[in-house]
Parts: sequence; C-alpha cells; structure tokens
Amino acid sequence: MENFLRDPVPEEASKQLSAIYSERQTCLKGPFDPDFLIFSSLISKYFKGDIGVSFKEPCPLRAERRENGNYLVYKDAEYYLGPSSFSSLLPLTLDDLVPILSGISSDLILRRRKLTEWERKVLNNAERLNLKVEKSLRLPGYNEVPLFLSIYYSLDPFIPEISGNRENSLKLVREIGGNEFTKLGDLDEAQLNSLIFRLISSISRLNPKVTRDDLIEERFFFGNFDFLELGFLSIFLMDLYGYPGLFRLASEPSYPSEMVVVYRETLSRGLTLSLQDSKDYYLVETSLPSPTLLYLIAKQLGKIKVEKPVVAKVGDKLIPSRYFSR
Amino acid sequence: MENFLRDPVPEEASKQLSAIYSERQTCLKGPFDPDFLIFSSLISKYFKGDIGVSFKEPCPLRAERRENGNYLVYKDAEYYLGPSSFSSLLPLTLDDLVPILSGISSDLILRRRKLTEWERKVLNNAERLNLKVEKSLRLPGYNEVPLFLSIYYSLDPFIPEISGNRENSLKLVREIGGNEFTKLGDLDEAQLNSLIFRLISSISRLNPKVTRDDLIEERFFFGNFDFLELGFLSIFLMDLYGYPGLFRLASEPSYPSEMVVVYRETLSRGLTLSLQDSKDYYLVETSLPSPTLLYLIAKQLGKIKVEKPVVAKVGDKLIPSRYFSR
Amino acid sequence: MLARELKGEEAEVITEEEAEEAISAFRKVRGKRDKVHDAELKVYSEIAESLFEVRLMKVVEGKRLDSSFDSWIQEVVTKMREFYVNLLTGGYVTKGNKVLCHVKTEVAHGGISLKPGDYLLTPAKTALYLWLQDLVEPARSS
Amino acid sequence: MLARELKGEEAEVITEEEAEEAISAFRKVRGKRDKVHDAELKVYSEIAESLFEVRLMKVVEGKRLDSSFDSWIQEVVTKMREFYVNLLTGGYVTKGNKVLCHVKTEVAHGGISLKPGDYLLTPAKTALYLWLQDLVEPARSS
Amino acid sequence: MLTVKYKALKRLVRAKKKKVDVIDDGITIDLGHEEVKLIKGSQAEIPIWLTEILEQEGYVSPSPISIEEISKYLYQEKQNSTVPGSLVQLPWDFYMRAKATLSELTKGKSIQEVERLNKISYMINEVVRIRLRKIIQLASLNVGDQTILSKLTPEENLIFLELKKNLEIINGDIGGNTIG
Amino acid sequence: MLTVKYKALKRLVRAKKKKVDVIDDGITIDLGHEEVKLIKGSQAEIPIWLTEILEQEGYVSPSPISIEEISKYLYQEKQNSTVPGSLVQLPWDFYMRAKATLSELTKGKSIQEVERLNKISYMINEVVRIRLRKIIQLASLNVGDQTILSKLTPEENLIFLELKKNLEIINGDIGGNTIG
Repeated sequence: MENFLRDPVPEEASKQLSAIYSERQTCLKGPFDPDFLIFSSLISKYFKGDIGVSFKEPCPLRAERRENGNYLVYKDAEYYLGPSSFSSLLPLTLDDLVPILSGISSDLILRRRKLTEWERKVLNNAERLNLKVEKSLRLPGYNEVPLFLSIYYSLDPFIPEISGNRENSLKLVREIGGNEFTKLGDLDEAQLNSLIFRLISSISRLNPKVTRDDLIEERFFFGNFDFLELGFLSIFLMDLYGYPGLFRLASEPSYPSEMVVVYRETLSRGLTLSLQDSKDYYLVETSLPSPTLLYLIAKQLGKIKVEKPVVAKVGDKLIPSRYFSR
Repeated sequence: MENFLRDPVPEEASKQLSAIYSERQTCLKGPFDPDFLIFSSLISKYFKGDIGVSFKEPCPLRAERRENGNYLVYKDAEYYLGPSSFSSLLPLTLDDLVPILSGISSDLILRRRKLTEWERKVLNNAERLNLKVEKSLRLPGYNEVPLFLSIYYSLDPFIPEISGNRENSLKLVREIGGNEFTKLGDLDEAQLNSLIFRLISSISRLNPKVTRDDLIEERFFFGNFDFLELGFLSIFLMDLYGYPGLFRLASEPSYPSEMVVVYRETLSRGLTLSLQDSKDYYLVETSLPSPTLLYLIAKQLGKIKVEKPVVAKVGDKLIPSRYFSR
Repeated sequence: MLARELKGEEAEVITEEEAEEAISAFRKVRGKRDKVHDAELKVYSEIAESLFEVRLMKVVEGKRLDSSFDSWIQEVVTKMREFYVNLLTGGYVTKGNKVLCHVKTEVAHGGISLKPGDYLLTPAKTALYLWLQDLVEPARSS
Repeated sequence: MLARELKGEEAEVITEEEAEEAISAFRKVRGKRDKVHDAELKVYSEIAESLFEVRLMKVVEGKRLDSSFDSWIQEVVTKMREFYVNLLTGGYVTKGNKVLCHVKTEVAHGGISLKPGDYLLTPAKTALYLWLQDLVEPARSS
Repeated sequence: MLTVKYKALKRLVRAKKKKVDVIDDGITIDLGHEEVKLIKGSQAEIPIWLTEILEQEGYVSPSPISIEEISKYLYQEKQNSTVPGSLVQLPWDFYMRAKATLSELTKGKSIQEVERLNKISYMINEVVRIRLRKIIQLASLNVGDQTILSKLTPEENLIFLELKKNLEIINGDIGGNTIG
Repeated sequence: MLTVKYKALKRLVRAKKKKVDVIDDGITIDLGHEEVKLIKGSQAEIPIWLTEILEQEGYVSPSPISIEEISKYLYQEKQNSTVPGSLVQLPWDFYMRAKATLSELTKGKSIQEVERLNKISYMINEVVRIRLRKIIQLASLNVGDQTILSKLTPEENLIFLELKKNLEIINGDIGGNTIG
C-alpha cells in the first residue's frame, strides 16, 4: 500500500546500475520476458567478470515486477520504477540503441501500455543519435516494406481476416487505389483516410471502442529499424531462441537486421490459427512458432477467456514458451 | 539440561549409520580430530557416490561434540552418545579393526578418559577377530620393542626426564637389571615392581596423586599393533598429513604398519621441548612435528596454564595444527 | 604397459584393476624415500608420462579407450574438439572471449549460484571446464 | 591458420582478435542455411577440427601456445599429464577409482556444498575437472 | 602426427582456390569473408569445395585428368627414375584431380570404361611409386633445395618434411650430435 | 607422433633389464614389484636405471663399448652397405651403451682420451648412417621379414615401424588403393 505514495525514481535506479560494473562477478535476477532478457544481456555485454542471469536464484541485482509496478533492487537498495521498462534504465549509446528500443517496445506491446514519462524522455534523448519520430499509423515497417506487407505483418493491432492473410491485405490496398508496390508514404490524404476507415471498421467488429487515435501514434525509427517491429521481433526471438536470442540481439551488431529478415520470412508463410482450449493451456495450430505473439493475437480476438499459457503447434511440433512459466 | 536425563544410545546411532549408504551422494560434518577423521574416512571408504567431509558446512550426517557429550545427527534424528567415540559406532570387520581401534584410542588419549561401557563392549566383540587383552603397563608397543624404547616412546604417561631421552630410558632399565634387549615380558615380578616404583616416583614429582592403578590397565593388541600406540599414531598423522593421513590409515591396508615405523623413527630422534608462552599460542621448539602430541605432554608437565594452541617449531619451520582451530 | 602401447597401433586396454595394481606397487616405492627409490620413481613417472602422451596422441588420431581406467582422456579430447570447432566457427553465442552457457545442473561458480535454466557468461576456458562436468551447455548460435 | 600451422614445427600464435575475426565471418555463413553455405561450414568445421588436432599434438610434443586464444589447450594437457602421472604412480590418495581432493574454493558439487579446507572423495574424472577449475587440489600421498 | 597432419592437409586443400571455366549463367555467392561472382564464359578463381558443388549444378566445367596428361608426367618421371633431384613439377591439385577422375570413372560400366580406369589407375600408381622413392631419398639426403622442393605437391611436401623431421630426431639422438 | 613415441621408448628402455657382474658385497633392494638380490661374484639381471646407480656406488661393473666392438659391427655393416637385408644384429642396448661410453669419454682431458672419443664417435656415426639408410630402404620396400627385423635395436625398430606407417598412409591415399 505504502508504495502508492511513492513516485517512481528511474533516474536513481539508472545511476545505481553503474555500481554493478565494479563487482568481480555477479548475477542478475528477473522475470523471463524480452525486456528483462535484453536488460540483462546489455549489462552482461559490458561486465568484465563472470556474470550469471537467473530466473530463480536470489542475486545482488534484481529486476522485479510487482503488482504496483516494477522495482530494481540492488543489494539493500530498492528503486520503484512505476511501469517503466528495465531496458530504459540503461545508458543510451549508438551501439545499444537497437536493443534498448527493442526492450522498451516489447514491454509496451506485452503490457498493452503507453510510454512512461521516463521512457519518453529516453526516446527524446535518442533523437541526438538519429532516432526519427513521426506521427503515423501503427503498422510495422511501413518505411521499408510495401503497405500491403505492413498490414499483412501487423499483429497489434491484429486486423481480423486481413493481418496474416496476403491476398486480403493486398486486396485492401488495391481497394483504396494502391498496388503491391505502394508504400504508406505514397498514399494521398484521401487514400490514407480511406485506409484508416477500413482498418477501424474491420477491428471494430471485435473491439467496438476502437478509434482513429488507437491507430495513429508517435512512431519511432532508427535507420532501417522500426521501434514497433523491434518489439515484435524481441518477443519472437524470446520464444524461438530464449535468452541466447536476445543476448545476440543485444551484443552482435549485425544480428538484429538478420533477424528482422528471418522474422518477416516467417510471417510471410501466412498466419492461420485455430485455437483449442485445453485444460492447462490453449493449443494453437499455426505456422507462427511464437506462443507469446499468438497469445497477443488471440487476446485481441477475444479468444483468451482465462489466463493460461498458449502452446503453438507447428506441423507435429508442440512449441511452449517459457514466458508463461513466470 | 534436559540431556542429563537421557541415556546414551550408541546402539541406535550405530544402526542408523547404515542408512547413509543408500544416498547417491552425501557429506559428513564433524570436528577436526582423529576420531572424527577416521570415522568419516571409514564411511567414505565404503560409500559408492561422491562424498564430502566438511568441518564447516551443514551436512545430512553430523558428528557433534557438545558440552554434555557427543551426538550423532542424521537429518532430523539426533542420537546421544555420551562420551563414546564416533569410530566405535562403525561395524567391526577385520579390515577396519585397526582404524577403529585408532579412533577410539586417540579419543581416550585426547580426552583423558576411560573406555565407555559401549566401547568396552565393542572391544570385547573384537576378541573374536583376535584382539588380545592383557592387564599390564601403559607403555606403548612393549610386545614389539625393547622395554627401554617403550619407556622412551611413552607420551602418556610422559615420564619426566626419561620419556624422549634415550640414555635415561636405557639407564632406568639397566638399574632394574635389564639391558637394551630386555623386553617388558622378560622382567620377573621383583623387577616389574621395581620398574613401577621408579616410574611412579618419577611421575609423582609432577602429579603427586599418581598410583599404580594409573599405570596398569587393560591393554589391547591386534597383530603387531598396540591399541595405545595407534592412538598416538593417529594424532601424529592428523598433525602431519591432516585428513589424507587418516584417510589412508583407514583405507590402505599396509599404511598403518608403515606409519608406525615412521612414527617410531620420528620419536627416535629424541624429544626435547622448550616451551615459550606467546600471546595467542604456546611455541614449542622440538624435534617432534606434532603440536597436538606436544600439547598432551606439556599438559602433563603442567605447562599449559591457559587453553590455547600449541605450535611446534622444528628447525626453522613453524608447524601449527588444525586440531586447535576447532 | 608402455611397451605394449608402443608396439600396437591401437590403444591398449588398461583396466581399473591393472591400474590399481600399479598404483599400490608405486605406493610402496613412495613409502621408501632413498636414492634408489627416488630414481625408480623418476623412471616410472617418466614412463607414466609417456604412456599418457602416447595414449593421448592415439586418441587424437581416433583410437578409442572405452574400457580403460583412463577413458576420460577420450572424453576430454572429444569435448575439447567439439568445443574448439564450435567456438572458432561461430557455433556458440559469445562475447569477446566469453561464452554464453545454459545451466543444466545447479552450479555454484565463484560467488554465483545458479539453477537449471539460468545462464552464465564466462571465459571460454571455464565454459569448457563446466561443460566437461555437464554442469552447463554452451548456447548454440543456430 | 591451418596452413601456417602445418608448415611450422612450432605452434603458431593465434590471437584473440584473429579468432574473433574468423568467428564473425562464420556467423555470417551460419546465418544463411543453404547448400553452398552448409558445404562451406562443413569444410571449415573440418579445418577447425584439424587445426585443433595439430595444435593439440604440438602441445603434447612440448610446444607452447601461451599468447593464443586457445592457450587453455596447453593448460588442459599440462594438468592432465600431471594428474595422470600422479594417479598412476600412486602420488594421490585414492580409493578404488576415486581420488581424495582438498577443497580450495567454495564448491557445490551435485548436492554437496563444501568450503575451503573440506575434502571430497570423487571419481578420478571429476577430480580432474574440478582441479582444472582450481576448485580442488587432489591430496598428495607424500 | 603424420596421420593428423595428413588429414589436416587433405581438408585444407579443399579450401584452396583454383581457376575454373564458368559455363552457365552468372550467380553471386557471399562466402562470409568474400564474394564469388560467376560470369558466363569467363574464368573464376574459387575454392575447390565450391567447384564440386558448382560442377554438379552445371555452373562450371570440371577438369578431369586425361590419360595424355598422366602419360606425360609418367614419361618425364621415368627418364631419370633413380635421380632424386629429377622430380617433375606436378600441378598442386594433381592428386586431388586424379582421385576425382578415378572415382568418376568407377561409375562407368562398359568394357572401354573399365579398361580406361585400369590404365589410368596403373599409371597414377607408377607416378606415385617413382616420386615417393625419390622423395624418400631426398629426405634421407637431407636436401633443402627450394627449386626441387617447389616441384612437390602439398601432399608430397608434407611427407617429405615429416620424413626429414623423423630422421633428424633419430640422427640427433643416436648419431653424430650425441654429445651434450 | 614419432617425437613422443621416441621419447617414450628412450624412457622405457631404461626400465629394461640387463645382466651385470656384481663386484661388491651383496645387498637386497625392494623395488615394489620385485626384489633384487646382489651376491658378490655372481651375475644379476637388473633394470638399466638401477645399474647406473649401482655402477656409481661400485656394486656392479659398468659395460662400456670398446673400439674393438664397434669396429667389428662397422666392418660387418660395410661389407654389404647397399643391401638393405644385410643388417648386422646389434645388441639391443647398443645405442644406450654407446651414449654412456661417449659421455664418459667426454670427461677425459688428455690428448689420447680426446682422440679416442673422436674415433669412437666417428665410428658410431658411420654405423648409424649405414644402418639408417638400410632401414629406410627396408621401410620403403615394405619388408615384414621377422628375421631381418629382429636385427634392429628398439630405437631402430620404432623408426622402421613409423616410417612404414607413414608411407602406407600416403600410398593408401594417393597411390594404388585410391578407389573406395
């Protein structure tokens, strides 16, 4: 209860973090989600001695998600973060910008929340590293890929019968006067409005309260990377490769762009999902081997009635996610 | 306090011990003294999996010396042993008789006590393994070595100016009509009485209460081994080689007899000791590299006023004993 | 043993029993420290060293030690080889000279204690040693 | 690297940097899984394997790797050799195939956790692995 | 050691480059450390392992060894079969190509093909036999002449060095340099 | 591999036994696996490393190599210096004794002693040179005849086997047995 009285102190937590680098060896504890995995990878990357990342054992540095928000605990000191992501606490450098964006974005997606004040400040700071900001549609990668693919790849918002369906996505673009090469930027005002109208009417079948403001937001880009897509990518990597996948995202410079390709390739296989309600989990027959992304979609489709894990079934293979075992 | 009400239950403790062998791996905890070191060596010897012996860490099986006596603790069960040694709890076999005798004897010497009822029962049982019992003088190895050497080697009782002094030992034997070849068994009644008289008068200068009964006791022999001497040997090995020394005593069949030779050779260098009282310890310049045996002698000589460690100085080398760090 | 080993192309089988026999004979020698026995020990220590070297070489050449007392030489070489190849061809997740390891069995390493499912980033050498003990598994990059 | 290695009698120095360069080139190859790149990876994995074998052989023959990224090969061989000699010539305190070890650093082995000064009786193989990590020291019999 | 080194060499040469004729449409392959561009009608330098794949796919033409080629070497080699220094310069990939050619020929079933196989196989053996004899002599004479050594294939060079080293070990120990 | 095996062999032969004349009072030594009893005036079979100690202490007489002995072998060896099969049977400890003798002689300071050293050293070299040549030929001819091989010392035997093995590796790969 008392925590309600507190103000979040991410700055202090951020400062405290530098203390960890003077340890000879250490370990970090936190939940198994992309934000913490990236956070701990970035710390590990610069740590000199042996460093462990644990999901169960007590460690000197702990990232904790409690009911009233996130906490960073270092030895005896506890820092309240509010809903701010752990990745947002790390020093902003050109090398680490992509992983930090990925961590923040994944957290926004998974917790279905907006940027905190602190995170907004972090992103503003990132503008001097050439982070570009624009107000536009919440469709992934629209600067890089044709519009119909952006729609096709969109998982949040998931546009029923259109997202994950190549023909329907392309059909939609054609209907507003575009073709398979048209990019979002090529649309004129009228086409854009018509697109937004179509998207809203499609989504509103599931969520009647959806408005234009839910679809248009501040969008961030860094080089070829789309902040929003990096969030999806992180969730995808977590499910596919676990910690090593996000560790590589955080530490190998060429890895993120290689993985964006893999991620898009995977989505290009099309997205069908048939959900079965099992006793302990939801089983989703699909081509997308990421239970957490499927969970996200199913939730939007209103198919998740009770909170329990999603298990993907791709071909004969059952794919669970450690994300749900937290 | 409540423990005063309890009767010792060594039989039960002894039975409980067999349970340990069904563990896949384990560790034993106890004090650093020859009795526990032999006890744990004998258990290790037969244990199938990995086994640790710890002096600090909590373990499933613990040998504890408390103020009111010894305890064997296995998981949640606690067995009161009274003063009985831990080694006496182990199953008596031909292979293990020498180490078990060594463990019991070392404990009698270090704690300056008599056999407990349980230990007496164990030794009686050992008679079917050919343990010989006789009532005779408390001088080490008198069946094996000439009498003057037995006197020369005697550390408990330590006979002032005679033990550790080859000339004086031989002189004493000559004075009662023997020579350097005479064994204790060669003495007639009159010579024996004269010997005992001389020993008592020598010892009584330090300890006026000494009687014939202190010098004559039940003596145990097994093959070439003297129970009393095995006790000294164990203390010697503990100081010289630590746990590995007693582990070998317990597990290598030819080791005890080899070490008796080494032990006697060391004593043959003569025993001089000059004791200095340092702040944290007593420093003894000597030729005997066993602080614990030196402590035993110094105690008899009334030179230990305060309980603190003895450190041996042999040549330029300082030799402490882990026995005192308990 | 070394004589047999030098003659054959294959690695000879040396059973636990044969090894123990040798060990207890040498214990006796070690018990007596004088000129002759020190020399004897030196001669046989060198022979044991060569026995090790010849057998290790044979293992590298692909011979097997399966039922011998020293079959761990084979295990070490096999795992070192696999580790080396994966390390050098980018098969492991690394950062500088450190390798990311997946913890398989409860492990206390230095001041760090970790549970199965946790991860450890540690120098290649340590990663190899922990892997030899099956405490961890280096994380694969693909 | 292997070409250099085959030419010289001595073991070549392969720095951390050279190794890292190779590693990141292979990472790129591993990123692309097709017939050509699988074949490339196989060719170079075999070359890495041979590089390991040749260097290991050289180490056994007494050459040194001090400043190379794989200097641990030398450490492993040196310690294995010493361990082997001591084990076989009765230089360690043993019982059957187990070796008594003196604990040097806090160690949690299986379910057992021990502090410096404690002892562990464990199969020769494990004793070697723990010793490689400097967690224990096999107890000397003399 | 030779077993291991020889295996190493066999692997290593597969990464060596050789010139090939590009006979089909160009492709570009990114090998990680470099890019390979194939342009139809031109020559390209590519690693041997890659030629094997590209031959199968018909991108480049294989270069089998012909009876004429072997005959030439065999004839020259026989001219001075007892003079160690008279080694003929072989192409560095001679043995590899020989092996590839032979294994290609074993697939043939007709009498002519089997005869051809036997003939080539016999001639290659003769070349090996004569050259090895010369190499052993060179090694035991402790020759270090670069112009002679440059005539050896990588396989032969390895054998030569190894033989020489082994002979040195023995000579050094029980021979002249005994003292000290 | 030869380096390692050769080192191993050198170490191993020191544990081999040889007959020595006992020239001083008997002693008994427990070597762990066996006991050695020395009785003055008799012959005893003891390991070489032990003879070295006992020679120093004067218990047994050393057995240096004499010029006459070497001359004999050298003469016989030269008789058919180009026929590989004509190897003379050397005592198995020939090289060891030769080495011991040479290192004993290097301690001498007088002109006669130095001359003697040079002469013996030269002759031993000649024996080694001729025998090695024969051994190399035997190996390259792939001889397996036991009566010839039994004439080799342990050192020579190791070299022979190693050479043969190395040649087989190469022959097996690039020579006749290529196919398959």
